[in-house]
Amino acid sequence: MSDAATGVRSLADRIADHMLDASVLERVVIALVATALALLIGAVIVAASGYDAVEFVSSLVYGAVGNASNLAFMLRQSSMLILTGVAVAVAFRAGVFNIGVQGQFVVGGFAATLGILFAAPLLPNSSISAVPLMALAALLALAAGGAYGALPGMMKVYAGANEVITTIMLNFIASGVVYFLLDAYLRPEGAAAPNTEQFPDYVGLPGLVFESPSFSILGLGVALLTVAVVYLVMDRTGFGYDLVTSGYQEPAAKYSGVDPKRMIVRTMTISGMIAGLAGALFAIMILGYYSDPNTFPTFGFDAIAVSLLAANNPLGVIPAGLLFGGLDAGGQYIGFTLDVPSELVDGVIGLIVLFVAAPELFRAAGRYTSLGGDRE
Amino acid sequence: LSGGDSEETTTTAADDGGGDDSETSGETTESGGSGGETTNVAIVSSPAGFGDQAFNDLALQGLQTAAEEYDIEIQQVEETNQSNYQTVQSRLAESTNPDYDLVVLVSYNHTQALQTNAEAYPDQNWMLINDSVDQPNVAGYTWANHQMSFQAGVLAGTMTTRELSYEGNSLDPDSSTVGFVGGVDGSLINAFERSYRAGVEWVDENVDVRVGYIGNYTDTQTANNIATSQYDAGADIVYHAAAAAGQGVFQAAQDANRFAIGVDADQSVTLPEYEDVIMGSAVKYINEGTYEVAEATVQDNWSAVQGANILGLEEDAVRVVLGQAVGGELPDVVTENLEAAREAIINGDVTVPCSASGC
Amino acid sequence: MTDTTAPAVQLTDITKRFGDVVANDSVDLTLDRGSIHAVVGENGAGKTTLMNVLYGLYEPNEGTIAVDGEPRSFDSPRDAIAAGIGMIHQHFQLVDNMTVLQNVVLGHEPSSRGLVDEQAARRRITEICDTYGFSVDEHLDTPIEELGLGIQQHVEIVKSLYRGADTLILDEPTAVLTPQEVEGLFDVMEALTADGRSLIFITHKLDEAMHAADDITVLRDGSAVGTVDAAETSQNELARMMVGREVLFDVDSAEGTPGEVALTVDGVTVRDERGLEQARDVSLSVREGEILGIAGVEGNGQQELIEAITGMRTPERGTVSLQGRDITELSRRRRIEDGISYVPGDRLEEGLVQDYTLVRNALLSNQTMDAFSDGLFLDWQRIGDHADEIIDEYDVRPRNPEATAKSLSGGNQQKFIVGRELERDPSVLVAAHPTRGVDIGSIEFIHQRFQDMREAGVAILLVSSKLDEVQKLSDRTAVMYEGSVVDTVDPDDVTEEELGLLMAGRARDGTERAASGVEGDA
Amino acid sequence: MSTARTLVDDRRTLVGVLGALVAVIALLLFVDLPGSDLVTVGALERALQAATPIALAAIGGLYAEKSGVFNIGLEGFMIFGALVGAAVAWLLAGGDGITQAHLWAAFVAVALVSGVLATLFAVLLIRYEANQIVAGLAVWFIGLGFGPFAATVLWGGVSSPSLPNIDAVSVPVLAEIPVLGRLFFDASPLVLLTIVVAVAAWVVLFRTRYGYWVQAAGENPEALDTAGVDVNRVRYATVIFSGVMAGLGGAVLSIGIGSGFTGTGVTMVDGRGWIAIVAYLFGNYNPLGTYGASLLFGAMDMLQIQLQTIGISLPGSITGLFPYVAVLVVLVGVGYTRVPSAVGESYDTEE
Ligand SMILES: Nc1ncnc2c1ncn2[C@@H]1O[C@H](COP(=O)(O)OP(=O)(O)OP(=O)(O)O)[C@@H](O)[C@H]1O
Ligand SMILES: Nc1ncnc2c1ncn2[C@@H]1O[C@H](COP(=O)(O)OP(=O)(O)OP(=O)(O)O)[C@@H](O)[C@H]1O
Ligand SMILES: [Mg+2]
Ligand SMILES: [Mg+2]
Repeated sequence: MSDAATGVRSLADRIADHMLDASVLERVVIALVATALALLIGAVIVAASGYDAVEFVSSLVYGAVGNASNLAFMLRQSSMLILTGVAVAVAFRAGVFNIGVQGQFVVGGFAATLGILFAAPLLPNSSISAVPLMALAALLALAAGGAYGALPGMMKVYAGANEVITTIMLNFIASGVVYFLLDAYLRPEGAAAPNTEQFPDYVGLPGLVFESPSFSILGLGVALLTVAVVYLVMDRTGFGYDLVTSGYQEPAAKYSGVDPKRMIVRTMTISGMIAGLAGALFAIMILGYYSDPNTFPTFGFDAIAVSLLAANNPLGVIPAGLLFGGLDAGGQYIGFTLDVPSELVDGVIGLIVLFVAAPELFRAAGRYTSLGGDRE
Repeated sequence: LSGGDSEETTTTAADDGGGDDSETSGETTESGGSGGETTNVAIVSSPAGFGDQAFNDLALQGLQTAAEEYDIEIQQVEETNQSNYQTVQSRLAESTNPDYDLVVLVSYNHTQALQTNAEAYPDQNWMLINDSVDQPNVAGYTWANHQMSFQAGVLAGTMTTRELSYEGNSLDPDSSTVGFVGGVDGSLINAFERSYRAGVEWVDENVDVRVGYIGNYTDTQTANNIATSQYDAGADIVYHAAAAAGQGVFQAAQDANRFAIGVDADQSVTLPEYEDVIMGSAVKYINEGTYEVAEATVQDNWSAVQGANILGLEEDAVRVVLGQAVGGELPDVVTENLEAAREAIINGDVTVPCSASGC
Repeated sequence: MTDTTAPAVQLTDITKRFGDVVANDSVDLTLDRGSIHAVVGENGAGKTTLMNVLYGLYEPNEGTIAVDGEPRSFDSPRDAIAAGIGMIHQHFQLVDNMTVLQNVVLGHEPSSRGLVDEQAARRRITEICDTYGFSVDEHLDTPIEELGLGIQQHVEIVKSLYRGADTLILDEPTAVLTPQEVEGLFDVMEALTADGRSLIFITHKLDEAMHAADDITVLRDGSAVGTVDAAETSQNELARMMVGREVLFDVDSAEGTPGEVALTVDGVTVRDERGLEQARDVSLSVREGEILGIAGVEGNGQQELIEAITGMRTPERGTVSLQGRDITELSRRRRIEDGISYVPGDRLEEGLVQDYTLVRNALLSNQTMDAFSDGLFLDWQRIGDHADEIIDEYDVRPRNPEATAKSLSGGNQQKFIVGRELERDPSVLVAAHPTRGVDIGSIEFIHQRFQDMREAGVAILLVSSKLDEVQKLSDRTAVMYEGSVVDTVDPDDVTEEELGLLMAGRARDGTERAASGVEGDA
Repeated sequence: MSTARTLVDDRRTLVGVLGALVAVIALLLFVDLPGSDLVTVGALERALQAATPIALAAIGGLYAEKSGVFNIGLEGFMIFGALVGAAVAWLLAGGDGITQAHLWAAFVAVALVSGVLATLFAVLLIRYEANQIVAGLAVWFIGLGFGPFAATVLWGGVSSPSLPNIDAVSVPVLAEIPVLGRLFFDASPLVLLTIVVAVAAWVVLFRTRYGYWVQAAGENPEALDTAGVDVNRVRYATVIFSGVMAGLGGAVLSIGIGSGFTGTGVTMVDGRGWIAIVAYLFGNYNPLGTYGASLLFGAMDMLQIQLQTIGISLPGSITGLFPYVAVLVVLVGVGYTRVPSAVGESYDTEE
């Protein structure tokens, strides 16, 4: 047991070390400044378009954290973004550009749905069945998401197909095929909407802290647990070392005994599995049924922004996911309280990503204003 | 192009919904302060969003008409992610400033979420367009898409073998082919398609119906391509059920010098630049539905609208209206056939395939 | 007009700093017209930097440049080129997938009506080739990547001449050539000076400098230690100037006492990623306590062979055995675990992760060693200790385990890799070009370590294109040419010249070998 | 004379593209479909039209990547182009009575505005060494956000009103030539211009000094630098060019052959920017091959429409996936593209 304790302590030490690391600190500052700058530009655009900029910003904040239900919504979005963000981070870390998290997420959620819908009648119709059903759903989601991630991995390894492109195509294909199957085979008799039946009542995560039908603190827990596991694996295991090394410098990884092809497929599989798990969480916690994936939020794409804001560091995904969840929630709130079109918030998110992509910009600005340190 | 400024004329609904909207709410905010018992209404879009020149805009238009007569403040909520409807609905239901008297939900995408929320918020009144939820606080309004599409089929089936020529556009009496362009290939639009086919066949069994789906409701380019392909294949008339993307069909009709049938609203009026090809439109009066529910809310007469309301030919809530330009050129047989079909449907001689909400 | 009596290039008081590093410290250098001026110095002495300053790539912090007596300041290579200066870089500046012709004219394309005038370019290049005896014009439409390094170097020289260079800078031009090719290069250099052009020739090899140059300037730690007349100096004097102390040139090569056969390669044929057969039916064996040297010009299948041995590549045919056990099918990782250590030729790409600290690099290729993990998790404490050990024992500088690999000089990087691979107590060590680009001090050190390992009974397979190294260290020397082992000799029985002939595909007496159509040297 | 390398590349590209076209036709024969109904002149005409915006964006992207900058933001630039085209035409005409002159002026405006935006983007990428993948994705996000936002400010909804587009140009005699006449001489001038652009892009890339520089900048920037050419200047030019071309591609969608801007969902651009990237990869960085690949994607689109029209009953949601599946088949079947080796790395002369 003391082994575990020292393990935890040294993990904590390492996290602290990381946080104190100058480059991490710089990263955080850049993320904050980028966000502030993007919001500022957003506010200026709002004002220039004849809306009230102050109201825009204050509504954004209020919509995210203003009251319990807003906070619940933000955390719900954040949970999804953290999970999908980690999925992206794993792949990017290993040097594989998995832009297909959205598709893996869709497929994972679909697999979870199938599991629940087909297994539920076989189990007693009571809450005893909840845990086995959800466990089954999660397993299926992991498997399906993993397989759907492995596919472009194998295409890359065995046919040299660029994964950026294949994964984007697979996103379109996932949505199209799932929509088709759903509409053709899973739509209940007589219903118009391309939705499956509602899951049994007992399937779902208990609200606990928040009284929201679509958010449970357990969902956030799943996301955080996933982050912790991924962080441990990356930082403390030989496999994680292999993975990260492959991302930094593939020839060196190969030299050290990594089979690069297998590593790509594994990485994509793991990334897809996490995305699939996000899909299961989405189906179970948020929807409670499954629907046309074309109407789903683009968590898988926003996750790219999240991961990048976090410099592809699994721990960094947590604050980044919270930030984007907040923007999402605030944006929605703006959509129905102000006349400001909510698309603006999407644009602001884009600006944040753009600025985060160019840390040099802030370093230069820092040097110019002689505020920042003089790195290099 | 017809006179008048195009902002006014292109999309009556969209303009009312957008350009004038800030004004509207500005006004009502003031009138809210003036002391009267203001009725607050929120309307949440379908994933197609406002500006679709179809049911989102029509639904909004009905509310705006009501707001001209009554002291109503409208909050427009555009939300295109179905997974967010659950939260948007509950956030609106919980809202106290203002406290909404009515929340209008456009399209069946809201159904699942509303099943939970209608129960969770028994004091909140909801209007659900295109579906219904069996709760006392829900007014479900469904328009008989299948019936109006059948009528559109009757119009197309009647005209494809006849002669018509208007401003350089013409029908080929020797070809008996018509077309249909749908948005997303799914139950909802399949109902339009099958009923349209049935309507065509009801007139003339030998008419060939070409069908194409865009895959979404936004890509006018693909809509245009599909329609052109159908005109190439001999179609005289193409009916669309593709919301905003349907403009591409009219454009294709102009290029092919053929005709088209609009949907939802009288599109020869809402899109006057295409009036020379719009033979008629399959219209549903969603605006009247939202008006009705808004009025009932103002007048505290909920029971009049509560429940599942299916509005069809019998209620005069859907019909085919002839184009404002081309309509006058059409032979009388058209009106005769339309009327005959309407009666046959109402008294059950003809069963239109599918249902109001899908196939 | 130019002053023909003035030196071709006169560098005065050149100082170039990179942050805290003073790469050039008030260096003077005079290049006489029509002469060859060698610049020698250890790794990091500042040779390349000085030349980059002259070529307009770097702006000096202080100092002046005069070309043909006129003071100049170069903002970019374009200015330098305009002043008649050309540079052949240590790493060739060629675009791999463009043709020889496109590479030669790049940046100076003759154009007519907006299009590149290929005919005019062809004519000019052929003219240059005819004048100085290059065969580059035979390959004008061949992409660079399909040519050998020797030809690529000629392309570089032709490129400079095409741009009208009067003064040519050659940065370590001989590192990748066979002795015969080196002679060929020296002939070209002579032809160039005979034509009135002036050359700066950078090298680590003192004998080359003495052989080819008229004057030799020695750099140490960024400063010019002095300039000597090539005809009047000695290797020992130059070495002393370079290192600042006496250098022993004859490391005693005590005969090992070979034991059992440790590594056997039997009939191995290997293809490269393009599917070309690179090593063909190679058989050899190495005993415990023996160093088997493989000599050969780069690109004759050595790399593919050792990759097949170390598990980086699967051979097409044949077997590899370790202590009599067939390991042909084993993964690279299993081979590491079974005791095969590998010092790769490409230390930048393979041997180290450039962005990792030395601690993290200490784990590279040691990931599965029990010593570094407590079952499930890695033990970074122990890995850190191990990094400290390597740094101590192998004199890696700076002594900072948290320094990133890329911040180390090449020699120190190499010492770290050697240390890491040797500390694993391997039974077989495969090393490729372990001292390439490494300064004399580090070379000495690495050689000593290899000899220690031999004494300790390790079987060592040493691939090197440096003949002196192979000669000095190995107990037996196998020569590879076009994928095959053409001969295995006792290094004590052959001269460097004889080895050079073997490497060029000829029998020791100079006759062509029957093996294949051989391109002789000029 | 062509140089050996480009010949080899050309041939491989051609073989790939032609092979795919042949495969499509063979498929049609194999399943014994009424080919004459399926492959009509009209369908070919529409395939050419559909190829036009893709090809424009793809050729721009090709230049950027060839010079070492992966402009993954093509989709975003297309959205901006589509919006600006519609907005300028509409504003110039005061909202009504948009003439051909207004439309052409709008195209010029799109080129200018896209040029300015692309310059900002290029500064971030080149001067401030932004991560190219990330910044490119950001451009997409920004387009998806600000495009519909600007539309709302202008028109009160995320879409523009219906707008006219560029008239077809009919060349008197040539238009009478059977099939070709209708395809090329009684067609939108934009279709023809794009073909001209593709040919010109090929000539410039492989036959002029600027083309050599572009190639060298992406493959070995140091070699170019030491040859005295400013690598970053070359890259600025190509990135700005790619932004302008993608913007024009978007404008072709909104006011060239389409009928205004649609801002719902992923907007009317609908993934064409992504397809454009695949098009130049499939075309192996050869402008002509890239045009061919764009045409192939246009043809895939038309094929699925034709299949629907002649009543081959596949669900629309599945046939709509044809182009995407085609991309995968192409990439897996011909996954040979050789990415320029310096792509993604910023280049500094000193330090
Ligand atoms: N771009 C640079 N930035 C920082 N320091 C540099 C840079 N280039 C060289 N240096 C430093 O300048 C010094 C001289 O390097 P230089 O490359 O000129 O040596 P060299 O004599 O050419 O060595 P070698 O024999 O290895 O080629 C070294 O200490 C090196 O670390
Ligand atoms: N940007 C830089 N910052 C710090 N050090 C640098 C930089 N660029 C090069 N160096 C250092 O300069 C030294 C010489 O650099 P150069 O590029 O000339 O390599 P090199 O001559 O091949 O070195 P070596 O012969 O030691 O392998 C190396 O030690 C390298 O680490
Ligand atoms: Mg959003
Ligand atoms: Mg050097």
